[in-house]
Amino acid sequence: MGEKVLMKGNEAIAEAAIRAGCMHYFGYPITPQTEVAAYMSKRMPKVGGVFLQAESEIAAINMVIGVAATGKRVMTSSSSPGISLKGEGISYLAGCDLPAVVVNVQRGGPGLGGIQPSQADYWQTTRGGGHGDYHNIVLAPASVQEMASLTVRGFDLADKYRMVVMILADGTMGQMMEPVEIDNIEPLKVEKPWALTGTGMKRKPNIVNSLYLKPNELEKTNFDRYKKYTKIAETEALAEEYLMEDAEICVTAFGITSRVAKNAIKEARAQGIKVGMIRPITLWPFPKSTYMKHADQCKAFISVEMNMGQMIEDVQLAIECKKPVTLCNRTGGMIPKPEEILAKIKEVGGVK
Amino acid sequence: MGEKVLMKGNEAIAEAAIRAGCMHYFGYPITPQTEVAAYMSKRMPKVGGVFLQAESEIAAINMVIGVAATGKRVMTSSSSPGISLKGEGISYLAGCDLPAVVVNVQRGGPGLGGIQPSQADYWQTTRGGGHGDYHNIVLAPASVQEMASLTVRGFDLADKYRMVVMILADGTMGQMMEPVEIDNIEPLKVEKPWALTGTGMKRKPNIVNSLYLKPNELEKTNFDRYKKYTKIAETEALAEEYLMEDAEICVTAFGITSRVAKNAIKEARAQGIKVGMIRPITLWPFPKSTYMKHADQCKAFISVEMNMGQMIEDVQLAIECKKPVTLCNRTGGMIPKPEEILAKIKEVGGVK
Amino acid sequence: MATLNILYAGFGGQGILFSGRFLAYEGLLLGKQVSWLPSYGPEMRGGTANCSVILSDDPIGSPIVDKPDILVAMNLPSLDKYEDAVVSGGKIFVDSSLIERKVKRTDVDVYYVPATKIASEHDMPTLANMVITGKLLKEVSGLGIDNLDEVLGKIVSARRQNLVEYNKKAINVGYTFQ
Amino acid sequence: MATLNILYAGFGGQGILFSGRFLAYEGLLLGKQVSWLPSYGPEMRGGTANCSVILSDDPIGSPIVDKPDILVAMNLPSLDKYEDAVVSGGKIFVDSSLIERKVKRTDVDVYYVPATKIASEHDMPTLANMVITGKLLKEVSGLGIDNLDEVLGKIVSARRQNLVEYNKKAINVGYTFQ
Amino acid sequence: MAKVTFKTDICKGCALCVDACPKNIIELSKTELNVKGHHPAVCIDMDACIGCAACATMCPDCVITVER
Amino acid sequence: MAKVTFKTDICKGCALCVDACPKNIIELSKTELNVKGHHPAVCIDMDACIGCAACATMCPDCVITVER
Amino acid sequence: MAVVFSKPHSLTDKSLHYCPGCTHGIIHRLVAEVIDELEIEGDTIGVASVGCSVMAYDYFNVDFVQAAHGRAPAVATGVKRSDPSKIVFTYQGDGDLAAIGTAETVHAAARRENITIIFINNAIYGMTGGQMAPTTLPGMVTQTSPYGRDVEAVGFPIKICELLSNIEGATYLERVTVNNVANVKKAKRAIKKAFQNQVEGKGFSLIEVVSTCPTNWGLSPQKSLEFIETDMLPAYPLGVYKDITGEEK
Amino acid sequence: MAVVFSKPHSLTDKSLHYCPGCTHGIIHRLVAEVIDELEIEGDTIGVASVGCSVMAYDYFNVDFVQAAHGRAPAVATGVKRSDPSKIVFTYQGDGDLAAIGTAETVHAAARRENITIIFINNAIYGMTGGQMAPTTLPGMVTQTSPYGRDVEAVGFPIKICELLSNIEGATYLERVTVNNVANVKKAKRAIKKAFQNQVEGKGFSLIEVVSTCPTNWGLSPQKSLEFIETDMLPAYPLGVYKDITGEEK
Ligand SMILES: Cc1ncc(C[n+]2csc(CCOP(=O)(O)OP(=O)(O)O)c2C)c(N)n1
Ligand SMILES: Cc1ncc(C[n+]2csc(CCOP(=O)(O)OP(=O)(O)O)c2C)c(N)n1
Ligand code: SF4
Ligand code: SF4
Ligand code: SF4
Ligand code: SF4
Ligand code: SF4
Ligand code: SF4
Ligand SMILES: [Mg+2]
Ligand SMILES: [Mg+2]
Repeated sequence: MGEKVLMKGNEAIAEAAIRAGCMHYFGYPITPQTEVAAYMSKRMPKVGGVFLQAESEIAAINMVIGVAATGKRVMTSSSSPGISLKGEGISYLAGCDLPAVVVNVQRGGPGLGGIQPSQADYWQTTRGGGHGDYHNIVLAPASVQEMASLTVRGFDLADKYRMVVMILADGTMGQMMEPVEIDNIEPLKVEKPWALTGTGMKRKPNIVNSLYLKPNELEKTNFDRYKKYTKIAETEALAEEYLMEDAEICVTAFGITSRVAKNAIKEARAQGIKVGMIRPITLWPFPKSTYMKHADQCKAFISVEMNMGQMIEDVQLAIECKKPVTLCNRTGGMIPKPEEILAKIKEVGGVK
Repeated sequence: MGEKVLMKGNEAIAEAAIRAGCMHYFGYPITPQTEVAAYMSKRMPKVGGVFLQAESEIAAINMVIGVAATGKRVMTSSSSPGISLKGEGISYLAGCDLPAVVVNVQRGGPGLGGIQPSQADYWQTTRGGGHGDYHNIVLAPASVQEMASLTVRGFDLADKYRMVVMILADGTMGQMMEPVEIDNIEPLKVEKPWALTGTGMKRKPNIVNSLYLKPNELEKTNFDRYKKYTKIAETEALAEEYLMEDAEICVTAFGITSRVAKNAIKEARAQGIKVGMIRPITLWPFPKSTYMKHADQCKAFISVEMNMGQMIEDVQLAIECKKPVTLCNRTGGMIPKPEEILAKIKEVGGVK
Repeated sequence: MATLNILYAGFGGQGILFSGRFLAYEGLLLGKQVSWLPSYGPEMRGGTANCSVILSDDPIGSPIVDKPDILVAMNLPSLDKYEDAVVSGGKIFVDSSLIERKVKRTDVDVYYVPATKIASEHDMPTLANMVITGKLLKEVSGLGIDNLDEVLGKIVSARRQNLVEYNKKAINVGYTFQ
Repeated sequence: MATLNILYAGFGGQGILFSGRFLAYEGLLLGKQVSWLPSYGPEMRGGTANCSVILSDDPIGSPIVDKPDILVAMNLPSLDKYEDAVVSGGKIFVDSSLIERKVKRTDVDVYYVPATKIASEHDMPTLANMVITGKLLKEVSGLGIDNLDEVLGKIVSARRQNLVEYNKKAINVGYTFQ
Repeated sequence: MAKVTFKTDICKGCALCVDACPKNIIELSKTELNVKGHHPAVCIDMDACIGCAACATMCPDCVITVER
Repeated sequence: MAKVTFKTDICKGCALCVDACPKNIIELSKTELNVKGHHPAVCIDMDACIGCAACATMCPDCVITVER
Repeated sequence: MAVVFSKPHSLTDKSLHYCPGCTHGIIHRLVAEVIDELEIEGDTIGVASVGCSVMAYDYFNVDFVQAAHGRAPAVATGVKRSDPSKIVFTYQGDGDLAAIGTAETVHAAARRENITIIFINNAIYGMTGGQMAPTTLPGMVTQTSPYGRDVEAVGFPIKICELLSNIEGATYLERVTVNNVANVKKAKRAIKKAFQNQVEGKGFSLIEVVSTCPTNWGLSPQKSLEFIETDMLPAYPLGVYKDITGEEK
Repeated sequence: MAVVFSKPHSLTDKSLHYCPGCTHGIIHRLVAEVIDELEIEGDTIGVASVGCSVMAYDYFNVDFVQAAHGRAPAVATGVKRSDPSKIVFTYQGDGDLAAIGTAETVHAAARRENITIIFINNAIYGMTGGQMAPTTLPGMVTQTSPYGRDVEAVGFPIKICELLSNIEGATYLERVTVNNVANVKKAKRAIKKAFQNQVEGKGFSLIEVVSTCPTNWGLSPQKSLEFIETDMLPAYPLGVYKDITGEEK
């Protein structure tokens, strides 16, 4: 493209996926992410790709498994209740070491909840959701541009590490428009000798499988997978630091809340309060070292979340409980206002 | 009963549920918990209750929702992959404030994994699984007797707080037999004016629902629910302390691993090492204060888990990272041996 | 214009989101940072709709406009709801053909435009939104009608390019409305 | 007998789990703490089966018997697998009609019982497990055959009480086998 | 003699009643706008009404009461 | 002239071949026990074999090869 | 003068949130009329599904539970098994019942669950803004079939009454519509029978109502009723697809 | 002398883990023979399901993916859509396909997904130890129907071929069995046709094979074959339930 165009976050994800070489998309309608499927349904036939509306979220994630098993790039997207239904499938993808990108444009929960933006699936996304020992790489975009660029990155990481990458967005990120530039992308080329392509009678059959009836073998695959996770934790964690050089108070937030927090921080700085922000871009691996780096310098941390306080635990663990971490939250589809965050900054900073 | 009988853990759960007044059970076969359903299918017709094998785990949890909505006690059980499929339904139960007991007799994961015992659904159970902000009360039995007694307690807690209680067991707990005494139980009587019983044209309709299109209303229900959670965290946390009076090293483990750990601790004590154990019985609420009480006294903690290290984070948070917490784990269906735990105790204790 | 926070509010079906996109593209062409955020809901037809648009010289933090510099009120409930939120010194554009009452605030500039009526009179009943937007382009410094073709070309879908002219006309009518 | 760790091992279908339950109930009646843990797997038919039984005066920690005081080996793979695990001074019971080799360990007591053969000869071919269990009851101090009726009454299902006598007979044959 | 009454406030102006009336005596008001912003249905010739309730049968919003 | 060969090691002694053989020339060995602990099928009268492959057709375990 | 037509008692006074002319409203009223006439209001428990009718609980004067998308038959099974003396019905759209809820529908029928299902076939996902449903007609343009439903690529419409008619457990299956006065009356008779069956313990009844979605069809309410006649009914013929209520049980 | 019968090439040398006399083994062999005969071994991708045949990937000499319980048709859809030139088949039990997988089965058929499904109906959940399946016969005792399947309480058997025959998308549906030599041969012809259809791009083919579970039926292998004749076939009549391969496409 080169040129900047205005796009909804949901559309940016879809377009970026196609640019990244994802020629297969399976989904099931749900607000607030329907535009992903709508966009795919228009574009895929034009580029020779496959858009298929599945009969359910469960069918969709299992179709994803099918394509991933053949070694091609594939994506599905949904919103909170639909992601819950994909839990088993995501666990299978992990157990089969299959690469795939799964998008969650979160809405308020639990249950049917509401359709307004939320970040209440943080735990679900970073701590399983599905059963068993595994991790997904979790990317949290905070702009429409990042909706695109992290989607592209997601596909590369998925292929590189043979695992699920989740894009954890929220209704606001999905619905808002911003200028976005989707470069002509060179997708990472990863050899996939394990892929199911038919033996052609030339090699032994490839098997994609997560069943190990012998527990020692299952344990070994888990141990091996965790070695990979450890490596990822060391190399792939990403965070943005904003005005952190001299910060005494560290606000931390991801996605839409990080943008609201920026407004509050600007205002606080204007009032002379030394506050900055760490914005985790990867929620798993959590960018612990970025926090640790500032644990001594800062006297307090504030975790701004659109949920009842989920990331806060990761922050506490990252700084090894060295400093107090305070929660500043709204939930159920409510978005915190800059004033609320500012008030919390002042409260924590002891400023009247 | 009064008399002790030998029962499998799975059967003890089923019998205890019936004794607790649970007259409706819905399930779907999966190893290693099939005995729950098998037992129910034999007994329910005799006691005038309902056993129904659902077409899937998803159908089962939604049948549970139906019965729970009418105010009656109801249970379902499954094992790891099946529990993943229930994620959406459990989130709905939470969002509708419905009481129910859900049993997870864990097996190795991720994916199809294996059928040997595991504790790798700790995160899934204590941190959502389903979408949105909510908690389940999570009970972790460590004997067949507790499989029974915690099931009974589970029904009472579920009714008292209008929420899901999960029994988090593992294949070993489900399959082993021990003597068990199931007293003649007086189930807690809880009024359920919210239950769907037909208006009889005498009252306004009752509505069981988790949808709130106005985010401020959804937020309010979440805030209110978290007030309840806070109260539960203060009053319902349970842990067993074993030789902790003078312990310098604290082993912590739940379920089957706590039993293996006891062997190791006995041996270590015999060798003069001051080691004890905290066994959380409620995994949510996590018995933080029990840990905190010993955080100064102990120089190190060892979390023994049959997974890749999940509870360890709760331990770290509980002691506010005051002391190192070391992981001693097996996974994928492997059970740690007492020797392995003993070796870790010695290592941590600096004993040769 | 360091940052311009604009809030469009009215009924669904009044073209609120389209006008917002128009302004956002206008900003883009002017080299601004821009963001556009709709309210979305299950009542996609009828019910209220509003749209936050921010044009700024700096990177945009929150895309949500709580305190608009500019409010475009296309029905009474919207005016009732947002009048007090407008910043002191801000501007309120009122479709006076649908809203009978006057704005109570005295610390803001108010422009009454009978946009719906004007649009009907000009035989483009669905373009009241663009009429009032025309007025906005006139009154807000830094904006203007210099690049209408380009902006409209972007936001009107390829199959409906014939609508470009209508929109231009509506904007011009609003722009010149006194 | 502070604690007795017993491991039964053999083919599926040899009644391994039943014998284990018998011993567990025996322990229960003797006022012991008891636990019983089967190996479970998808090969419910054929394949190997084993069963950990613990009888103890103290609360039982792990129900898994890694280091048996008593091993009952009902086929060769089981003897091969577990022989070395038996504690020094422990006891190994071998079904010598199915296992031809001798136990190599010299620090344990070994009892060779041609249980399968004996059972066949007594026209109860499926009860080799109880024959060898009879021998075990004889040789392990603290156990015995005093309350066979009660124990068997518990573990034989109501509809099959006729089997009680068969089992008693098998146990007795084993008990008296020299 | 028959009578139809409209709960005008909740009418959505869908005109299904208009089409249903065999007597063609229902119209959407061209002038009136109800609180929901719809032009509500009105009966323009009550005397012709035969109380057949066709209008009410087709009304999705229970706007119409018919008396006879 | 026909011949059947059994991969005795993998025979499970299910006897489906026994029933299938029109010539009744297959039996489960009463003496032999294979590594899996089963009494394997054996042909007791190879000369009578007509090579019809009924046995092999019914064998779930591909134990039997038939030549003719 | 007597009132010959007014809002049934089993409907609340809340005004419906449906789009102008959407026939969901007519069907709600029919169900309520039947509940009135059978005098079961105090004994009825409704199960709302996820779709435009998600808030059905606001409109009926009976106890209600809101079920997860597609799972209403399972929830209804729980409710009914808890108290078989209650009259339990679900109200489900075609996305809900014929896509994600296929298994729950088929198995409730197979169990001959003594419940009543009101199935609204409007050939589209209404609430989420008009995506293709399993029942979308071949060639029909929707948000996710922008070039028209291509049966070669995405398959053929699922016809629920036809499908379920081969299930032994199903008791009574009828397809009706509400596009004119006569059909509304027939629809009501069918719905009444479906509830009556439950009262009499006859088992699983499902009424498929061919309905409209003016908003997402992009047609006026009147044109939508015509579309039923011209396009929907040829694909979804009205009639009784199964009825074993006459048989010995 | 020439070899007239031996293990097909598409089967590996691993010995099957099935119980003695279980007809899963015969059906595996038939599938492999067909793959051999159609010379598609190098192009075939199998989808294993969760059931006794979960480890089918060990036995076939072709690429394989192991699907979650009930989801094999969805996984197969992904595989096939990724590369339509491959021949994709699923091998599923009755618990897998007719219970938890109902929606995936129905919708793969409705889509006329160009895949082949081998459906093993043994009227029971074999792998988990013999629970009631949707296909369990009325009165049949299983672990979860200890007093015999009571159709009043738990419903009637689901007959997959009959059910799917009303789905427009379904191309070819046949029910076969393997209880004697003649039937084995017929079963093979059906399976061959089901694969051949896919090769020719004709769409969705499903072969239901009435099979045994000696272990959980509590019958000897031979008695199990008899039980097919006496009890299973009356409930599950053999035959072609749908075949539009002759029609214009
Ligand atoms: C698990 C889940 N998936 C998807 C959705 C989103 N969703 C809400 S309504 C709906 C479709 C409803 O269509 P239909 O059942 O046909 O009802 P209609 O609106 O047409 O009456 C969907 C997919 C959801 N809420 N939950
Ligand atoms: C989600 C999930 N639910 C349940 C199971 C347990 N499970 C394994 S096999 C099986 C039944 C298989 O029966 P069937 O499909 O009839 O195959 P068969 O064993 O009879 O060949 C079940 C329920 C599982 N693995 N995953
Ligand atoms: S009752 Fe009949 S005649 Fe009267 S207005 Fe209604 S439709 Fe027309
Ligand atoms: S049918 Fe009802 S809602 Fe529609 S216009 Fe007539 S009265 Fe109004
Ligand atoms: S080939 Fe025919 S005759 Fe020969 S052994 Fe086999 S079944 Fe009998
Ligand atoms: S059919 Fe095959 S496995 Fe069975 S007995 Fe004969 S040769 Fe052995
Ligand atoms: S979207 Fe369609 S189905 Fe939903 S209320 Fe509007 S018209 Fe009715
Ligand atoms: S359990 Fe049944 S279906 Fe499974 S292998 Fe054994 S006999 Fe076959
Ligand atoms: Mg619909
Ligand atoms: Mg089966």
